[in-house]
Amino acid sequence: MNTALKTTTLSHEQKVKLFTNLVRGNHYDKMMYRRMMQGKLIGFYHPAEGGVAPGVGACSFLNQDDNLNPHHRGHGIIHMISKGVDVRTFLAEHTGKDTGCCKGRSAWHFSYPEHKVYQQSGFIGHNFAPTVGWGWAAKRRGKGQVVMNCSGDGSYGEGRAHESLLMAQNWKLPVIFFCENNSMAIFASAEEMHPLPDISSLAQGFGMPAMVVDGQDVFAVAEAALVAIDRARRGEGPTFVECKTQRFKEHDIGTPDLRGWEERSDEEHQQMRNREPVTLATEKVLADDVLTQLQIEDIHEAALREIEEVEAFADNSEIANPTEEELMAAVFAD
Amino acid sequence: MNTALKTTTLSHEQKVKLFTNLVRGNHYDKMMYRRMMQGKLIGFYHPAEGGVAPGVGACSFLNQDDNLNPHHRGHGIIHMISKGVDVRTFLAEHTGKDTGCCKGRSAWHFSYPEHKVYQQSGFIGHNFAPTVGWGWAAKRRGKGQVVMNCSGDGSYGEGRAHESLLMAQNWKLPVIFFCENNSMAIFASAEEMHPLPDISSLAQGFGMPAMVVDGQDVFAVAEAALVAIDRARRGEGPTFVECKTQRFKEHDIGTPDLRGWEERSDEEHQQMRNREPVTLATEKVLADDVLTQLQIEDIHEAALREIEEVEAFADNSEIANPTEEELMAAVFAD
Amino acid sequence: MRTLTLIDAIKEAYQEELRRDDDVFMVGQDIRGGIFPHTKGLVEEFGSDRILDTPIAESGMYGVALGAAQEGMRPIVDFMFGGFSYVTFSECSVTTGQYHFLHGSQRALPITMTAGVGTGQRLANDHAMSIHGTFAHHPGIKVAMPSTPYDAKGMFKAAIRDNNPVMIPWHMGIMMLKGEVPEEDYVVPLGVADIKREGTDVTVLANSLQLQNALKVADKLHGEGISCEVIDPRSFVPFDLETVLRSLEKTNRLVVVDEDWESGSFANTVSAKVMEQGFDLLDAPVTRVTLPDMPVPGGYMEDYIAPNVNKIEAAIRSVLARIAA
Amino acid sequence: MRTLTLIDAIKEAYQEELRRDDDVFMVGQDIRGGIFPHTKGLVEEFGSDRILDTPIAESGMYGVALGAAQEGMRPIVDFMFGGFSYVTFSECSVTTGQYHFLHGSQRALPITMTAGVGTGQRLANDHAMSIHGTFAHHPGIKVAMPSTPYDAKGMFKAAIRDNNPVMIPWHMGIMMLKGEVPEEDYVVPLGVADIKREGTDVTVLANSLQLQNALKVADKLHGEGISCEVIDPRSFVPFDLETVLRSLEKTNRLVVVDEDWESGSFANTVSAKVMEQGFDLLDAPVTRVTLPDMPVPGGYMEDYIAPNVNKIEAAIRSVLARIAA
Ligand SMILES: Cc1ncc(C[n+]2csc(CCOP(=O)(O)OP(=O)(O)O)c2C)c(N)n1
Ligand SMILES: Cc1ncc(C[n+]2csc(CCOP(=O)(O)OP(=O)(O)O)c2C)c(N)n1
Ligand SMILES: [Mg+2]
Ligand SMILES: [Mg+2]
Repeated sequence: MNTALKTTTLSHEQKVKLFTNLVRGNHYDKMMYRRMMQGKLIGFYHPAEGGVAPGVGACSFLNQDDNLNPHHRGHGIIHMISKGVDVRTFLAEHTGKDTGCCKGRSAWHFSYPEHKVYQQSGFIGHNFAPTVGWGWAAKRRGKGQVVMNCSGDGSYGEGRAHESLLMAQNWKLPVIFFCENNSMAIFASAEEMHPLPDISSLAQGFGMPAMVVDGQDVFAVAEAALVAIDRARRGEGPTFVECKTQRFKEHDIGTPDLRGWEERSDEEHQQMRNREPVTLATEKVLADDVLTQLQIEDIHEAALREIEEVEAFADNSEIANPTEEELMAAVFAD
Repeated sequence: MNTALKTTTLSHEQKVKLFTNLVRGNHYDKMMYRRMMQGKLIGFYHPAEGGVAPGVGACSFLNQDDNLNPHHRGHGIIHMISKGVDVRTFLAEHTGKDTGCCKGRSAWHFSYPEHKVYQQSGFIGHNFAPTVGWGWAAKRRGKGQVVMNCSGDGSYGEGRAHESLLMAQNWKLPVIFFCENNSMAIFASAEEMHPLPDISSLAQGFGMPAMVVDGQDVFAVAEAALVAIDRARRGEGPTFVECKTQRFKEHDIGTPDLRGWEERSDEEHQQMRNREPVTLATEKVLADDVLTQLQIEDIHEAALREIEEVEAFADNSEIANPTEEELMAAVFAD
Repeated sequence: MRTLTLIDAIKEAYQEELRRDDDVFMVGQDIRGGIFPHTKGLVEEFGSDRILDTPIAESGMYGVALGAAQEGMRPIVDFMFGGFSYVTFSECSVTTGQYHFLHGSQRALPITMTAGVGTGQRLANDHAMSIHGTFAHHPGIKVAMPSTPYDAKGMFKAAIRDNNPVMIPWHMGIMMLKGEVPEEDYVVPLGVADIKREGTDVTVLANSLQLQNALKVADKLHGEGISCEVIDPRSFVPFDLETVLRSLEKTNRLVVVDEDWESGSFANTVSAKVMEQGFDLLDAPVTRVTLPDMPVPGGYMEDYIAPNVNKIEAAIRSVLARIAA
Repeated sequence: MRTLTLIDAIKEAYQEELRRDDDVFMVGQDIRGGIFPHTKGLVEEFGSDRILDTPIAESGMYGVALGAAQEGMRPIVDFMFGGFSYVTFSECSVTTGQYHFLHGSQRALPITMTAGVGTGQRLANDHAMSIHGTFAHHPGIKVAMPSTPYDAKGMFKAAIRDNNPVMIPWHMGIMMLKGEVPEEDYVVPLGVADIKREGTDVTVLANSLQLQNALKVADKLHGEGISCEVIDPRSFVPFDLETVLRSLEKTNRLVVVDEDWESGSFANTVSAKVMEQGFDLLDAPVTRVTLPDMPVPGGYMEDYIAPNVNKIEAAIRSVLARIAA
């Protein structure tokens, strides 16, 4: 961690919130995986298992009027629920229903403008450009809003990342470049695709402060995120936060689980799973007397109930079925 | 200068060559300016005055089979003549003649594939992408060819620069990122557009070695270039060389000479002119007994004679006048 | 009435809209200093927060607009030359065009994009090409281009007030064209073609520099007793086909002049639509005057491959030579 | 004869060309592992110097191809999904298309570009859109798309051997289509349309997935005594208009099916060219079946806005309903 940056200590409530969101996020991801395998989701799904802690840490303490660009992994669900978005309309969307947040028009895009979650496209790296605009708008409004910009190690290959880092640092925008480095981009290992061990080395080129944290430890992630958020809110400019995390599953359901062109080994999987984020967090909250075993069980149960309801909403909605004329009328706003 | 990098000492012949090319380049630039004002050039011209030393230092010791991307300032002429390109067909091109290197089809584009000078387009930053391909081809061929990639401070705003730095460093390509930092991009000052004093700070983000040199001193530039060229030839990978230089004139002929939106002051101009590169080099070759006053005068005269011939060639050629059918037939190769 | 050049009419539209609505702002490169006169001096009145220069980084620059528009502001993006928009094409075309529709029509993107386009400066392809056809091909973005100073002020104001992304380039060849421009506030709605000259023998559809050329030809042919109706589409998306079809009821002959490459051009779209919806009106094939399918050359060659009065006249004569069915 | 899927036929073309010519190589993202089957396993035979994976950085990735082509090599660039080419559009379209011509035809750029395109996966606009129309609009690049496994092998080989840049996407909807593919070396020349089914009543021009749909409709209508001539343009640039005009001499009716947005589509280019050069052959207006001008929706909606057998059949019936002039 960059020594020039302050640190923060998490309160009890904050820890409980983080743990709860972690458990929720993890169950949501498993639900998505299951539904995809059941043929109940449209398009593709990029499972987040093993990499759920960064999104929770980044987003659990954002305000509703902060901007969020969720990572595509987990299709943004972990980030969004942590920020307080009710994602039932996103599941409905992903199921092709007329109650979907995009009216069933895009399947896997989400859209929650009232939470400042916009999403642009499925182009990797296209999160960066509008981030500059959000940051610039936030700065002009001067209300202390921040921009949480989450994306993967691979996305930093895009020149767009550079342009966004440049402008954010030039104008001291309240943007957090939150890199969820799972060391993989489809089949490509970060080691092969980036010349230095840390993606956050890029921040040096612009004189932007950077932190590297253990992305499997949701509490460590949140501490770093809070430091960065705090800097941004106070008008001190952007921070780069890099979380070293993991991807337990294949890139998206249906693609093989390769590194380069060879299967990732059982040993690699075993090693990854030794640092499963929910397990780590559970050990920690128990050891630190933050939660009891019973409370933990309640949290899991509540999460599963929540998800059941979300699924019921999606399943009970109708398949979106507009006419071509209705669709044509929706291309332009009045 | 990065202390990890070796240094080099210039021979007498090298110094003479540099001085000669500097004088030639400077006269060529003035000729272009004059011709544009005379209505004898097509399109636009971006005068190089005050910034002629970097191109000379970068290119005077390249081999014919090294790749060169010349900077657009001075329309690449200084770079090309330093590399040994006979630019008479470029002047003819710029005059719209059928003897032009592009058959009169592009006015201000140059094209010397036999010297590995290709040029792509008038898009700033579009020098970067193909550079990766040249470097990659050079590496695959393994003959020690290098790629000299010259462009301005402003061009490093483009995300394309980042992608090229990334791949060059990943693959240890023999590319020299040669930045001619005149602290201006049209009206924009580098100070405002880049968050750190040196553009070469970007290289740190990738772990690429970098040097910063006095771009008004052609000998200092050449020493740095030679170190970088040497590293590249030996397969040690890319180097970033930043030259601090000047632009005495307006961005291109016809645009006002502003910084931001205000006229650059007389003081600024005066200060710049105190470090006029030909004057500095002349003082140096005299002080170091490299050349006598008489020899210097001969060099000037030879340069002027050369330019007269180049102009005569352009002026005596015919205006290119193909039919539309002939042009259509030239769109695709067989 | 007072006359202004086309480029100054555009500037007046900016000024009035910047004054009217604090959410309107401009972003581009070197717009404070003013590479082209339409932005010159604006920074003095509106400050460098609202006349914003960025590094040479088109994605980030466009991102300022895209992000700010999602935040409810009304950015005007100046790409300088039209071709530079292609440097961030995936953003300014695809993701911008799809945003409103694909995300459930929850939030519109009121972004105005502009740039100088067109032949006449001999700057070669990347600095000379047209972009209206390409933008018109990608849905979700309105596309328009003014042909007169009057239209320029009114259409730019319409674009800035439109809740949708609008690409509205201006043609460098008529930048200094003078014409009457009211000092009052007015808007020329997007999607409405304009009959710039009435006539009965042949309809000529043309825009910007080529509209001006078409009007010259119409003048000349008038002397020979040939009556040309000259229509300016003004906007390509939405396109006012009705006005063209109505004109064809009278003339039964159509020439489309379009300074863009032939393949995939707006001219072809018009031809195909007229084919489908006005087949029985036609006494001659819709005839097109476009750029040939070659990169736009710089140098002298530009002059003779671009549409011009001679080519327009020849096309008109060729459709008139057809015997009516 | 042996049958292969379309995607395996493409792979065989790569294999044979990679073996034949050491200057041929591939560059893309995750092509070693093989996101799509056409590159799977190639790295084992050809090594990761010739099957080159890059970071997610389309400009740099394309730059490998562009620079290497200038150096005399013959790169194949895989953009994965067609829309990703737009991320580096200024390079892969404008500067690539202009290079040879604008620089005096001194050096050709033998670059083959490919990507999966098209509807059918419900992945929404940026992962589903067609790109052939846009590339065809920008001069200097050949554009083609195979409709059968046989054509796929032959056309990809032609593209790789062509000295010009060629954009040759393949449609995800027919990726697994099986057909006979010779084991020998053969080439299907670019610029030659193919009559996939002969007929006398109406000409249907269609490509890739839509060609397959058109053939189904032709089969069905055959039962009713309606004889469709189904032509596959195979390449859009250069386009073999002659074959279409020759067919029209027989049928006098044309339906163009094009899985692309209506405005600025290749379908419109065909319609406009036929209008100009085959006006007197037409007994009915050239009728088009395209995507409506909206971002391609994901989800179930994709299914009913895309061209399909019903829409093709309806278009054919509508042109047949026209009484001959
Ligand atoms: C412009 C673009 N190029 C390539 C892709 C294909 N693609 C989808 S996800 C992905 C990997 C992203 O890696 P990373 O950013 O590390 O996120 P992760 O999936 O590892 O969480 C790639 C290459 C894309 N969607 N867009
Ligand atoms: C993609 C693109 N954006 C903008 C421009 C306009 N433009 C031409 S030269 C220039 C400034 C370049 O500055 P720099 O790289 O520092 O070189 P200098 O001209 O100062 O030598 C700009 C912005 C362009 N040609 N291409
Ligand atoms: Mg990753
Ligand atoms: Mg500069």
